[in-house]
Amino acid sequence: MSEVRVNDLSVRIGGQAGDGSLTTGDLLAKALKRMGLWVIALKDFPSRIRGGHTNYTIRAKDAPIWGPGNALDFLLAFDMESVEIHSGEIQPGGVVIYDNSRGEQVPDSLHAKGVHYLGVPLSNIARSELGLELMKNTVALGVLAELLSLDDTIFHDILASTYGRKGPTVVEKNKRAFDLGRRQAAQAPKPPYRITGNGENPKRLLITGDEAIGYGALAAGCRFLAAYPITPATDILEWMAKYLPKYNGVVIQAEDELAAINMAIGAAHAGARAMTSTSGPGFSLMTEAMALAGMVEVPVVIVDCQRPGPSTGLPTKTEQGDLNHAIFGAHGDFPRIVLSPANAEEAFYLIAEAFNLAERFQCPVIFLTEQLVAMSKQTIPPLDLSRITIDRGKLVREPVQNNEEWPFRRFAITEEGISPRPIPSVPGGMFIAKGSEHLESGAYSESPKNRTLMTLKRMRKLERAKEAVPPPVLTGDPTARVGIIGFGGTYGPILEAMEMLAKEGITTKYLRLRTLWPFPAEEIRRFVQESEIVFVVEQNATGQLRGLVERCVGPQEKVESLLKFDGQPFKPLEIATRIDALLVGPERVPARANRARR
Amino acid sequence: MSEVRVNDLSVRIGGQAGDGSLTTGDLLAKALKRMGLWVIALKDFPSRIRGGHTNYTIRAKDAPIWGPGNALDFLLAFDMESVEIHSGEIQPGGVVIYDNSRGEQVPDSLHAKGVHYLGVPLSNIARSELGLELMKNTVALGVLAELLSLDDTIFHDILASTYGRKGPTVVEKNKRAFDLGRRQAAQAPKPPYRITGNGENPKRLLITGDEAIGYGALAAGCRFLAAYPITPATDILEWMAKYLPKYNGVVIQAEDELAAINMAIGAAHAGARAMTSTSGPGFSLMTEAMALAGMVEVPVVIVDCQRPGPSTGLPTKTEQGDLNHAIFGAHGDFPRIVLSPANAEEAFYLIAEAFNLAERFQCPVIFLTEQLVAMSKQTIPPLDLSRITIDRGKLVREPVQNNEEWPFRRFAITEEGISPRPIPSVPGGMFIAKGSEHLESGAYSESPKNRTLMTLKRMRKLERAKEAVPPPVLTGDPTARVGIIGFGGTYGPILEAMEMLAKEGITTKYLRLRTLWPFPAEEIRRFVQESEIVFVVEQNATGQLRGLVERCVGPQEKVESLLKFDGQPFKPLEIATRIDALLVGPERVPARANRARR
Amino acid sequence: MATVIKAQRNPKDYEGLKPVWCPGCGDFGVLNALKKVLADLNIDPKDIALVTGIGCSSQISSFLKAYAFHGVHGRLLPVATAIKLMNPHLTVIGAGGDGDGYAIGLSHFLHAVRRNVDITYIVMNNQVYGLTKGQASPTAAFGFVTTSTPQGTRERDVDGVKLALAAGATFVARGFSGDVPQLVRLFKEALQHPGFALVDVLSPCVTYNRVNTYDWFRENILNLDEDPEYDPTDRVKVLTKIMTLDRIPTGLIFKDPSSKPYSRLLLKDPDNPPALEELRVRPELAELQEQFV
Amino acid sequence: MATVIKAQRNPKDYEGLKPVWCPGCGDFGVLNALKKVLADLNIDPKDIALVTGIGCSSQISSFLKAYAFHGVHGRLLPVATAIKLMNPHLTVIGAGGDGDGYAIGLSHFLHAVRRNVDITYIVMNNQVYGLTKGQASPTAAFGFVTTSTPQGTRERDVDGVKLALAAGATFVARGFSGDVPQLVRLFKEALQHPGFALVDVLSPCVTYNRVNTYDWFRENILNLDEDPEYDPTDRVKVLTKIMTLDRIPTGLIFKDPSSKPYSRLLLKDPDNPPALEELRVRPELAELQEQFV
Ligand SMILES: Cc1ncc(C[n+]2csc(CCOP(=O)(O)OP(=O)(O)O)c2C)c(N)n1
Ligand SMILES: Cc1ncc(C[n+]2csc(CCOP(=O)(O)OP(=O)(O)O)c2C)c(N)n1
Ligand code: SF4
Ligand code: SF4
Ligand SMILES: [Mg+2]
Ligand SMILES: [Mg+2]
Repeated sequence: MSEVRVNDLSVRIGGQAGDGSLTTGDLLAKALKRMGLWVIALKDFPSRIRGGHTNYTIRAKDAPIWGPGNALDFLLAFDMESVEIHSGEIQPGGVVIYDNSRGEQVPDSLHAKGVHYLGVPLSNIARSELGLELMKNTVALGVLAELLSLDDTIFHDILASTYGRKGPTVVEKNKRAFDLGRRQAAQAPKPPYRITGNGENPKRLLITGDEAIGYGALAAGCRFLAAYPITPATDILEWMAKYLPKYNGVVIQAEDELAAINMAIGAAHAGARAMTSTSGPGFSLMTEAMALAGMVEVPVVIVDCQRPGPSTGLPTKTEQGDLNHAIFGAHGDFPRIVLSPANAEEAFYLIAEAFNLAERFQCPVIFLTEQLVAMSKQTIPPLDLSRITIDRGKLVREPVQNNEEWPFRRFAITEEGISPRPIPSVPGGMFIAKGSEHLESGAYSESPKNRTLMTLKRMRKLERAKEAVPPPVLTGDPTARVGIIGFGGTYGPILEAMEMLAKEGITTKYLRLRTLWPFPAEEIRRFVQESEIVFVVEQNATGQLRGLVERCVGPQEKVESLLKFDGQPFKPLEIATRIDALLVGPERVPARANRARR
Repeated sequence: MSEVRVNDLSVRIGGQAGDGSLTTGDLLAKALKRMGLWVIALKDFPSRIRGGHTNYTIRAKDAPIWGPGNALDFLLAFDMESVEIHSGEIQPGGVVIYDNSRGEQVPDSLHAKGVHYLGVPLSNIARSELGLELMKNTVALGVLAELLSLDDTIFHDILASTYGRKGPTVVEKNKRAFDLGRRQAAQAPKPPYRITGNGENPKRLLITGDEAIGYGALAAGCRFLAAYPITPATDILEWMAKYLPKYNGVVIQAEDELAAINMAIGAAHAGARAMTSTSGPGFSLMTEAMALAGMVEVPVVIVDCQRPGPSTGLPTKTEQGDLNHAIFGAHGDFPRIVLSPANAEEAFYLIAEAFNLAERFQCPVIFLTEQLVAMSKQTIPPLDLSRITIDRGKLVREPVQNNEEWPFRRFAITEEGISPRPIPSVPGGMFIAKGSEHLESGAYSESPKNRTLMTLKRMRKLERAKEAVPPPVLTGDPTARVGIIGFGGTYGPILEAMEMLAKEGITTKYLRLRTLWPFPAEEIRRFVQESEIVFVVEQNATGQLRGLVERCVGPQEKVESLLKFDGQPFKPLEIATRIDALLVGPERVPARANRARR
Repeated sequence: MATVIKAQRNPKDYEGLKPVWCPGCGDFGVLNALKKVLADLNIDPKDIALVTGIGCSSQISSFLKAYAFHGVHGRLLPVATAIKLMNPHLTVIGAGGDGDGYAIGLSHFLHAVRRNVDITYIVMNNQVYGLTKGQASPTAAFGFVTTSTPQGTRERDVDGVKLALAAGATFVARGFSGDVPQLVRLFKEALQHPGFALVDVLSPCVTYNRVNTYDWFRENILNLDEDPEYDPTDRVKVLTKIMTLDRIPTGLIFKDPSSKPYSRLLLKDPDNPPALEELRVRPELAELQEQFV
Repeated sequence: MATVIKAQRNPKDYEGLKPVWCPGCGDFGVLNALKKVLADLNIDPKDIALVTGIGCSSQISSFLKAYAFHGVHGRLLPVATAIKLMNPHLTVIGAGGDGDGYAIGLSHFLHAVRRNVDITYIVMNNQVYGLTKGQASPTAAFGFVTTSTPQGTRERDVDGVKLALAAGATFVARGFSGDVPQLVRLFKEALQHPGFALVDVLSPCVTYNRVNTYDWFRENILNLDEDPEYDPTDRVKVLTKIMTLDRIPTGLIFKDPSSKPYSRLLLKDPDNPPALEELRVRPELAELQEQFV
């Protein structure tokens, strides 16, 4: 592997939490993005403040990417622990830059084949030349830029805009730090990389899923967010706290998640578009009220940014283990819709659609995403607000004519199951929003007949919703024998794995579910039927999505689980290898006979 | 239908809540039980205190019964509303006894064919002859006894024991009331019933599922219950509040269900057998802590007495709609066991087993029952405490030898996934019971490898549990073409439906699941395979059990849902008719061709 | 919106479904007083949002004509808070039981106090859980015997009034169902208070509480409204006073004249309620993308 | 059980995993004081149940050697309560953050106070949510600016001490991480109190709270322990005093000498902990069937 690698670069910055590697990483990510590359910046930080190892991986490519690469090219290590942990992931030709201010040396045992080790006294330079140890970050950036022969201008610009508000001295100091770094690395051999970008810089964004969700919700008219801080959902709360009030909206940091969801329900009942955002533990706490929303038919959007569970689990890592709960959690039967975006771009548009679906079907919509998507900064094309539409369904804002009757028949049993929804202050529309079983008026009723009809009415909405929700997306060669099913943030890794497999002559197809409930049973059935082997790729331990697939097709030998539940996102290679391993012969066909029956 | 009906009698007592019909019903139930009959007493009361129609149905038979009959034989109506509501259910030959103190008459429109209407001035007699209107209940009892030619002795005895603590005058007055009732009915024509009992009275019990759960838990060594009042689970709390303290146990009425389950977890962590009991809304609130119990491997028993949901639903009616939540609720993957008893007798033994399973597999055990089982008084054989065993699994109560190491490896990764569990105060056993991901010692760890191993360790317990949990029970003719699958309180109605079908020459078999999770997939697969048509009978709207069956066998034309979700328990006839309707020809074979594909 | 404004309303205009409470239940007093006050204040039923929890008392949302929300046990205040914020034009009333508010809902209660959200919160306090048939509530006295506490409760009773004061409440009152005219006065003042107003109402449960009866309350309450010396604006004095009383204080207990309502603090344009906004996608929002470039 | 009783323990005997708090975090003071007190009281680590919630502060359960339970956010008190009841021989300590105890856990806190369960509850109060990176906690002052409150909080701060007093607490103290000797005294007294003992500790977050720093606290606290006149046994006087102070009181604030612990009230035989019972099926229980015949 000594050929020059072009425009696919993974740089990891490792150190202790609080070391400042996040800032360095952000600067680098921005610079690469401005060069016209697609960038993703993945945080892998400990769930504590100080004294824990943290790292930040920046990956840049000349095509869209949504997850980590297969290996690292550069490691910027602020301490030896980082070298120890990550050295094994560097691929031949790559470079480890480490701080040797205190004479540190990389022990031979860690030396990986073909990797170049470059000690730079980063802290020393920062301290002695710039008087501030934290500047080692910018020095390191200079080292990197030099090794990759990157242009100064973009970096200087970014340093200026990042530190501008701290005054010109700080900017100048940082530029000097950068230049010092460059100079330090001037003598080192250049590694085999070429980073050019395509020159274009079409105003792409560098945005996290959380930010995109907040932004998309605001654009869709959300005026209320109640949430309780929790990683990896906190950034939604924080982004909206900044922007929603400017548009006469309200953000409340609730006392807990029980309050948060009940507030969102209240706001929606009042007539505003309302949302709550949380992660696993908080999502579990919202269970009772989710059922309330189902019963009183209140359109509320619940964002769950998944992290590994159960319980507190791994708060800062990624997983897709709340799928079952999103679909089956809570007592009793009621309609709900579950959506999941592939990345930040889709999150923006899909959250807007979540509000439409919630109001059209008057039920809770659960927006299921995960730490990888929620917290990674992703490069996406500029967002097009004109793609967002607003459909408020059967909302009634005008006085109800000829209606002196009370209560208004808010829960009228209609053919499609959807009933008119007046909001408080609408004349003639007064009704009882009741969480117990009720008549069309909302009045309590224990009549067995009414109970049956009302339940059917509510569930009918889901039948209708089937036609309205975003259908699965089919990618790849529709005639391929090998199929892949997945949802959410496995998108990026799966696409790249498909490319890798294609290079080995294995064509695949991929059905990505954007709607998890109502479950696209027909599409799944067809897809499985038309494949010789199907891999259900998901990030949890029990194959929750696979369980749903089996409801549609039964347990089948040709359906394979491809699971990962260690808190880390899939690497493309992991998927490709595991698929490859089950194909045999020159034709690469499913090795049915070799596989043991589950 | 004019032949004499022998020893299968359904009497309904209807009136306004607070009318005292519950007391009358209890007396009648007791009397019939003492005659040697099997009795069930079903409450159907409104979820409010006064001013709502309430009724109580007593059914007696010379064979075990666990649910309502198909029709009523007697209706004791304290008001005309009761006649209106229930008249249609009386079968020909039956009698409606109504209070005509204020000259009430049953309108012709309500007269059902072959039913006899008997007006008795119940309140008048009670007021004028006994000076207390409430005594109308006992008067009515006399009327009933006379019409059925029942013996005085048992009733007099029961009146004496029931009212004994109120003094001899009250007893005497009640006996007089009873005799007055008898006299009133002396002239009325005797309806075609013969109630004899078998003369034996083998000390059978009349007990509710809730009482049996409390009693069984106590017998199994439960020393802690924390609960928050909620119908239909409150009776567990109240029964245990009375008895647990006598055995050095503690019952706490918690401030909410979040506290209740966390308390139970604390008590179990300390080393006591501990439980919490609730219904739908409270069960939903317990979701987060259920995941905690899964993660820290605490053996806690959670009783969910189901009622119709979602949300507040119908608090006093019956349903089986929490199955999905019991199995799939909460964020993240963790092992759990879900059990469900058929009736009060099984509830007693199965709750005891729940504690063993919880401690053996160190995970939450969810005990799923329903209003029908929880609140109906059922006749069961005397309970045999010697059938209960106590198995505390890997509990460590002795000092850990040679262990100066700290923390103790409480979560040691073993082959079977189960690790030693010392309790606080055991020397050498100190560990960290951590709700985040942890090492064997309980120390926090974000290591991907450890995460994978720990998750697999926990989930392995479920593999082992598969062999330890109560397997499904097969009833009926194993070679029958028609199969029925069900769980919980549909047991009684299904058995009776099978008898009815047998009389028409249709043989059936019935697989009853006592363990819902881990799901008995193999047994289900075999059962479905060996049947030509399978009815999944359950009390919810979406076919939750059917969904689980489909995971095992896929959607199959021969699997039919038989659902009821109106808050009322199944009647045997409802099940029999719906099964019958799908069978054709003289051979009564499944009418496959006639059925539309789902 | 064209609505016919009646000159003056009367209690009948607020009549809802027929109450199913036990005859004699204290909650009737609350319902009657509330209807009277709403009529006196001439509030259009359509502009009232009545939010309740679960319990006998919470059924009031069906018995009074308004936009009613009958949610889950203990969470009425979060619902009511958000309704008010999204539409400050509405008169938002929360009503529920002592179990609802002081057991399962205690945290929300005190956090609503902290927020000083401009709603009125009525707690029908009967020392028991009525709807579930008479278990002890957190306001039941130490030793109170019920079906769930056959040996008597072993927990001290809590007092919503004291807690509210300690948490910084700006309006705290206590009424008694046996004194509807006072309730009318208290509700009226509460509804006009620009902030969170607690009215704890001693509301006997005639079915399950044989101790704290109407007569018992009559003997055990002290009506501060009748004390001309009493100054309800000095929090410390108020707290000292009610902590030392050997009787249960009723009346307007505390009122902070400088109270500022939460909805005004939070909303940029409280006069244009977000709930009534005609939603459309605003092109100018595209500018927010700049921060991500 | 045969255990070797050491003559006298020292703080090292309680050393747990290495703390991962930020250098300078107030929680170090709590940890150090706690180790010292436990040693002084010579409590065997195996007889300590340390229960924590979620937050930086709650990580203390890994840093001190004991039987540790690190549960979910806000629910440590129910867990601790039950542990104590099932084994009153244990020294049960609950410890967590201000968000854990006064936001999501507020209800459990006040209900634990009502029960007067004999455990010690330490709240490390830093006015922020440390672990989630600095949002305002309920003890943050009105106007406090954080990432979740960029315009400043619009909610009054709550004071656990006042609420506990109003709820009838029998032991209330407040310490300051900057004064470990005082913490040692307070913890010692709390651990020996036969009832629920709250110790609210002002424990600066050096990373996310740039307002309420060590210096700020030093300037804003008033140490009641230094006031010879101060009588911590008169609840009303105590409440009056702390409500009128313009500084934050620290020290032993209140103590009810007549406190009776919950475990003694509830357990028939508290000297034989249910948790240690050798379980067997008792044939005499068969007699209970009589009630159903
Ligand atoms: C989460 C949940 N837990 C328990 C219940 C059962 N429940 C219904 S009402 C009630 C308490 C009622 O007491 P209170 O709030 O004092 O109202 P009251 O009936 O006395 O007016 C309870 C526990 C419920 N509906 N939801
Ligand atoms: C149910 C739930 N909601 C939210 C969180 C996220 N979370 C972790 S710690 C914390 C707050 C920490 O603040 P505090 O209790 O004051 O402790 P500190 O970190 O300041 O010591 C939150 C909200 C969680 N773990 N669980
Ligand atoms: S049970 Fe009590 S609170 Fe409920 S309606 Fe009857 S009297 Fe009122
Ligand atoms: S973030 Fe604050 S509270 Fe958390 S460890 Fe650091 S200083 Fe302490
Ligand atoms: Mg009450
Ligand atoms: Mg804090």
